[in-house]
Amino acid sequence: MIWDPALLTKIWVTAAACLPALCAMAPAVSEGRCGRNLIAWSAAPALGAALFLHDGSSAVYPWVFLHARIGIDPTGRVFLLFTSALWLLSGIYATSYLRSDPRQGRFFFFYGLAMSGNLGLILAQDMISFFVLFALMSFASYGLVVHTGEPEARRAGRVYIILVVVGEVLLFSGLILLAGAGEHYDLLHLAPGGVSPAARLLLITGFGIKAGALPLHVWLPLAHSAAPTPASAVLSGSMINAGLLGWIRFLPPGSGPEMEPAWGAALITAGLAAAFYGVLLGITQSKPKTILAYSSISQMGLITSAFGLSLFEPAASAPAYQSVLLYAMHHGFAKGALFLGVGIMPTACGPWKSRLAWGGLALAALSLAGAPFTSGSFAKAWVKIAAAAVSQPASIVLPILLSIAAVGSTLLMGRFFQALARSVQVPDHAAGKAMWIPWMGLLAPTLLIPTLYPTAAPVATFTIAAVWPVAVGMALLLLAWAALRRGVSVKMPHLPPGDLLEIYAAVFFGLRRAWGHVWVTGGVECRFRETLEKAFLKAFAAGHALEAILGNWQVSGLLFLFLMFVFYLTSF
Amino acid sequence: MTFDNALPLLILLTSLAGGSIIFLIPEHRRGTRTALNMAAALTKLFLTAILVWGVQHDHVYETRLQFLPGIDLLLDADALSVLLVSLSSVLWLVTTVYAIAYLEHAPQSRSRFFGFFSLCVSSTIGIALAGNLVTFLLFYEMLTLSTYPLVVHRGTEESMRAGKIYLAYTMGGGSLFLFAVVWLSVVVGPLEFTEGGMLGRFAGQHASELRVIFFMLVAGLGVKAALVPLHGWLPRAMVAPAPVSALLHAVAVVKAGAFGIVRVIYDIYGVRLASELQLLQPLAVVASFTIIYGSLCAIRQDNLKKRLAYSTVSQVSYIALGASILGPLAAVGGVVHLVHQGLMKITLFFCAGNLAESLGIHEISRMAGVGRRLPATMAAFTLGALGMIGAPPMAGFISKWYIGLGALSAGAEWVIWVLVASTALNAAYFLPILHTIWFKEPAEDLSDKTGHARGRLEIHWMLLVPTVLTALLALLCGLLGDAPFSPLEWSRLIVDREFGQ
Amino acid sequence: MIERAIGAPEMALVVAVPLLAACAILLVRRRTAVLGMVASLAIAALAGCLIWRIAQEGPQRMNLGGWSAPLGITLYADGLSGWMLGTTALIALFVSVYGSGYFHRNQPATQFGGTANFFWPLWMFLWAALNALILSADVFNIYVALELLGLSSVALVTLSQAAPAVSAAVRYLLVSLIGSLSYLMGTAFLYAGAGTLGFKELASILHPESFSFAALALMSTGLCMKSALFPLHFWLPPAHENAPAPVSAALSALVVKASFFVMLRLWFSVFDRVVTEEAAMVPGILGAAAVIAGSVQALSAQRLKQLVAYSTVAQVGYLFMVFPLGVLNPSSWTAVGGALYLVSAHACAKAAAFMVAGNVLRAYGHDRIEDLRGVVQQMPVSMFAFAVAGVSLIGLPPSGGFIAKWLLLTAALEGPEWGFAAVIVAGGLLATAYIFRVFSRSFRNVTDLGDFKKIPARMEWSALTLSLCSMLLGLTATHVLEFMQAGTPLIRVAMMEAGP
Amino acid sequence: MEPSDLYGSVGIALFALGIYGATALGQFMRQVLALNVAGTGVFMFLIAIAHRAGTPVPDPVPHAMVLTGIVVAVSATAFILVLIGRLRDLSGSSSAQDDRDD
Repeated sequence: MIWDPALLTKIWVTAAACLPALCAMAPAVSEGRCGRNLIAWSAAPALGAALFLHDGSSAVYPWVFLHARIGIDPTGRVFLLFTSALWLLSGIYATSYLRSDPRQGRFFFFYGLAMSGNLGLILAQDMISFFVLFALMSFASYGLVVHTGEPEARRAGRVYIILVVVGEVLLFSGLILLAGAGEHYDLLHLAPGGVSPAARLLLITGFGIKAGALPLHVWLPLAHSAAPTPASAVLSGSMINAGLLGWIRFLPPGSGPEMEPAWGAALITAGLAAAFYGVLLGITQSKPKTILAYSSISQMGLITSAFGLSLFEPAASAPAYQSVLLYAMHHGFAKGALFLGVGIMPTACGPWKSRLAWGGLALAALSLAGAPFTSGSFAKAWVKIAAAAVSQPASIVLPILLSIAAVGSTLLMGRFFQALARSVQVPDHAAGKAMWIPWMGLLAPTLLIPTLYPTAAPVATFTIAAVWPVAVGMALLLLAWAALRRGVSVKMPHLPPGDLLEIYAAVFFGLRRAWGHVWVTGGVECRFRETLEKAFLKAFAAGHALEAILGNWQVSGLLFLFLMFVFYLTSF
Repeated sequence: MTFDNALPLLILLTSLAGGSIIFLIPEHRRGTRTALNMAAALTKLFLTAILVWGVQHDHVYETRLQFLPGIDLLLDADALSVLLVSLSSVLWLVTTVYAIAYLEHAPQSRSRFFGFFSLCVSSTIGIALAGNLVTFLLFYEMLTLSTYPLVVHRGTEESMRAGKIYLAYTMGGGSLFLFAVVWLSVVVGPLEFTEGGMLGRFAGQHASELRVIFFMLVAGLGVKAALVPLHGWLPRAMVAPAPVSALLHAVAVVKAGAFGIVRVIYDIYGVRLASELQLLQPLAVVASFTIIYGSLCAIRQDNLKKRLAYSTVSQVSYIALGASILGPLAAVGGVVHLVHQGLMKITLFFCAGNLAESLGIHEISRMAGVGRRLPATMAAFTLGALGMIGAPPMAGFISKWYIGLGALSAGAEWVIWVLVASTALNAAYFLPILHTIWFKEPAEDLSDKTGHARGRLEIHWMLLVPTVLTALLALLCGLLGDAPFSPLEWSRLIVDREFGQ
Repeated sequence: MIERAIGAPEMALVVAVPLLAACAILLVRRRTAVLGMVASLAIAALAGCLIWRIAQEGPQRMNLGGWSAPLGITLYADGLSGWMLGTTALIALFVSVYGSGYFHRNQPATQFGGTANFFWPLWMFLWAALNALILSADVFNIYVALELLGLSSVALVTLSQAAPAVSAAVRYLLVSLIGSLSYLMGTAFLYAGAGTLGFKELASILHPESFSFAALALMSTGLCMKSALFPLHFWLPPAHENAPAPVSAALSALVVKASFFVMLRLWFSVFDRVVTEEAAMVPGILGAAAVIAGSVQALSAQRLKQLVAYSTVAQVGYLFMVFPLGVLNPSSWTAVGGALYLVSAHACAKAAAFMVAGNVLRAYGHDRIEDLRGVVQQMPVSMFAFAVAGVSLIGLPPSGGFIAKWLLLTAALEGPEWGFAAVIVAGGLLATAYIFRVFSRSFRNVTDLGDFKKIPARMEWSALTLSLCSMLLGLTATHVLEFMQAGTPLIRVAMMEAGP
Repeated sequence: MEPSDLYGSVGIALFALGIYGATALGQFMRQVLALNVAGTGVFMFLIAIAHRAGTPVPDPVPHAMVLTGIVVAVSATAFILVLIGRLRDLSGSSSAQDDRDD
């Protein structure tokens, strides 16, 4: 029968993954508003799937790729939920944000493709599909990054695509090593122990690029700030988490015997480093979106260390894993809200709207900083629980470090507001509801998650431990503000966005110049051919001389007689 | 002679006879020529379909003609030959359609062109169906000759030079190959291709001779397969008209070489003997070097077709690489790349042709913003380029994936790093083109130069359809990798038979 | 003079008919072309019958006038001679067709108008001489045939009455006289030593003695000179170059081969016991040298006919490699078969090539290779013929040249003679180079083509047909090689078969 | 030694002399004459070997050969003389070297 639920599920799951890509073709066929709305809304099936489909509902396509399987599992559901929501809302936001842009058709084309990749890779349940869709997402986002065509956008695009390719090849080799000789690509039943160190390193690095892990984060500040606001939102809110999902999928959090303490420790350290590094460099930045990008680096750092905890010790594994999921979701929403808010600002004309805008941003910022009753506080609380669960001395040190990081993110948010206030000019045009509603939609979860999210309830967030970092941060901000009012001017060292990138670029161009010097093959080939031709000419000349001699009667006559003798003599 | 015995010959003759007749068609009879071309191509396609079905069901197709005492002219369709046969008959049809429109305004004789064009394809088919090394040699040399007039078709100074160099290389390789073949047949007698290798029974005998002969054979074939340092002719041969380059790089010459290498390794020496004699390692090294070197050269080219040509140099060696790694998985990768590379590269050359034909653009630096002028063509180009990079889900990814797996299972991890490097390099010379096409503002006016644009279409449909079609095929090969009769499935079948599993 | 034919009457007829035809044409002096064509067809038909008979009944022997050797003349036809006869007939037939166009009286180039009447009789004499030479069963008849051959070919060369042609003719005649004189001296030695001249008798009598050595040396040297083996080739290029095209075709394709054929006969079925490996190396090494030197000369030739002529020098070199390959190898049949195959393949190809050269010369008034731009556009048939002929000359499959090369290579690699194998391959490469020198000019597209005179279609098509024949030879090898062995002409092969 | 041997060896000597002359002498006329000398040498040798010890009747075969040879030699000489004459008319040269066509 046609309403066979299994079939329905199959169609639904498939639609969740493929619909955006199909809709993306619409603008190519017909320029027009409906096509773009279609793309924006094509995330809806995925959202629906995340909300209503039960675990284990999947669809298998033996012909596609190498026996593709997509479906829903607990982890995937969480990611799918906030990712699809983010794509949906930013999409709607984009329809009005870009409505006066002549090239919006192109934007939505890539938007749709990237969305398809992102949602699909969450649903993917075999390596190949995951890898394929991950690549689709990465390559398609290039179109989003360079959309404006400004010089810095093009530079950002170049850096971005280079790192994408690097990531691709790292993942490719990592996957090969992982898959090994046996052609078995199942993701969900991957034996954690069965991952060789080389493969592990390759995979961590490859996905780390996407997750903005140090020191491969350089693309992130450029790309996120250069892209149009809605694109930045999805880049920073959901695609960045695709890297995280990659880690979770391919290096499943250990259970019992297969803990990876060494890797866990490494990840924790790297994560914390990134958390502080992001804050420090972010503060030196002056463009709001760049600051947000750095904050993403720092937040992802925290998530990374949480993920590290999940590999670190059995006791911490479960709560750490919870915290990772929760934190990813929280960060996705908050960061999306912040980015969209930046886009909202110039349209906030009139006292009410502007108050609303500032208020909303403040909420998102507080949530990111981890203020009480916000999603941020819950996420951080879970991380701390996990951190406390590990053995001494880590259980002492980690919470403190995390709190300090929280202080840092508070300060960073302050810096963000300052920069935003500076950059905002007089609101020119009134934006339609189409931009405000999705923004609100993103803000909501920062308050709703604590009440709705199942595992959030038991955590007490209004504790000293939870509150003091934010408070301290606020206090520091107030002091700084006061100082500034007093006319104390602090010389902020200005670092170019993408800090380390400068070094990399220098090295790269140096190498290329060196290579250009040693490049001589063409010359060699030419010389070879010349010598060959010379040799030929010599041979011809010799041939002519010989021919002239042989043409002489006496010579040939003597040769005739000589030949006769040779025949005679050789006969004996 | 039953139908089964006649079928290979028929497939060969459809293009051979067609070509010979086309020579006689007077220049102005365009309709007749087109009709004949299409009829021949379609017939071949149909017969090939029968062949594919039959080989799948273990029919034996074998045409034997007496050639020399003790040596037969043997046409024999096994799984491997079917792969190349079907590729070339499909691409022949497509390329013919393309060429008909492409040469519409050309001053040179079209009858001559299409005559030699079909001869070229016939010899490829012959190479594919050859059942022993002598037959292979026969068609291999025939290919060299029938391609020369195509390379020099334009009759310009440059193309003449290209033709000269092409001949110098290929004839040199050919005579080396001939020498090796005669020597081998003197040493071991008739050289029929047998799955699993016909030299198996000579394991342990004349080892040193067999080694030398192997390298002579591979060197002879390597010229056509453009193994560095025998690749010099390929980048120059791209002065030929676009359809020719397309065919040259996709099926005809280059593939003949690669296919020959596969044949020699699997059906003459057999992987086991070859690895016993330690012949595969050096070949793998050369192939890897070629892969890297070709890409490095490609980066420096501004002429689009030159860059594509160097990328061919690099890509074709994947086949040799896959074949020279012991183990079924890598073999699958190498064999399937025969088809994948063909589809992707022919797409790219079609696009280059459209670009040159409609806008007169040959340099990459002038391609800014052409994506807006030729969206469909450039979309096809993008697909092809991504495939070459090996970005999933394009066909190229599948090949690399299997070669990588095979290398791992054969314990040759270094090959993976070669793949990684080449992927990065491919990206380095293809992605900038894509950026130029799509995201740069056009520098010059991109109005139609030759009046190829027809109404709503960006360019004559006979130029557009083949381009898009091959691009889609390249996409499907990756997208539906596991579908029955997909190149991947077929390569698995081949390899199963070669490795006797 | 034939009263009673023992054996096949065709054997006598293939010699007699052309002679009679020659005399008839000389007397009639009108409609020479028609007569010539009729005669050619008749002779070709007779040759065909004879070949058929050999294939059916084996070797044929007949004593003219019932007189048996030594005083009578004996004709003998086995596989070898049958094959040579067939090749001659094929080439000669198409040379006649071509000549009927070339020497047509209403051809623009009038200097040939007058001499057309002399072409046909001389041509018939030549053909008769060839057939006689091929069929003779004793060394002295071969001398007579050689002389007849030389005289008629020289006369034919002089048909184009330009100074270079005549001086080339004189040189050619001197050479052929020297050659045949030393051959005659060798014959005298043989008779002095062995007291007989018939092949069969000699083969059984001859042993390594000084007189047979002397005879071998004299005869071989003479024959090497006549077949222009390097370094005694100096006379060939001018002669073949300056002769009228059909004549050059006949000379290059058949006359040169005739003396080679005689030498083959002598070495493998008369002097078999006498020849030593060292002696066999001499023509082999000279042949190898010829392949290289001739090709290099062809590479730097200025004019098309010159190029083709030098290519003959090179190809003759291949032929002479058969002596070491055949003598040193236990199974000499591979080598000899290869050589004979090359004889016919090269005959077809070379005749076609010279015809094409003649066409170009006739159409453009010159055959400077440098100025052959765009010829492909104007004379597609001729250039296609040249291409196909070229394929056979290079020795690419599936041409007759390839089969020959394959057999020679096999023989070379079976034995210890690696050097020859290398030379054979290198020769192929050089041949490619000089053949495609022509195409790299003629494929060039030019808008302003020089003044171009239309030429009779048959001149183009006969060239094409011959070149296609050379290609066809590539597919009939098995049967041909089988046919050649009729009557096991090679003594050592015969002995091997007789032995255990 | 018998006279026939003498004739024979003289014949051989003449032949060698003639061949040498025909090849070594620069001018066509001289070469033709030298060839005739060589021919005569061959004929002498043939006549000498026709002598059969013990019987007055000589062997007819060499005689037949000599006769044929003489016929050939005469006609060839006549022909070549005509050619040389024609050549002189055409280019006024009679030597072998100077008209090598380039």
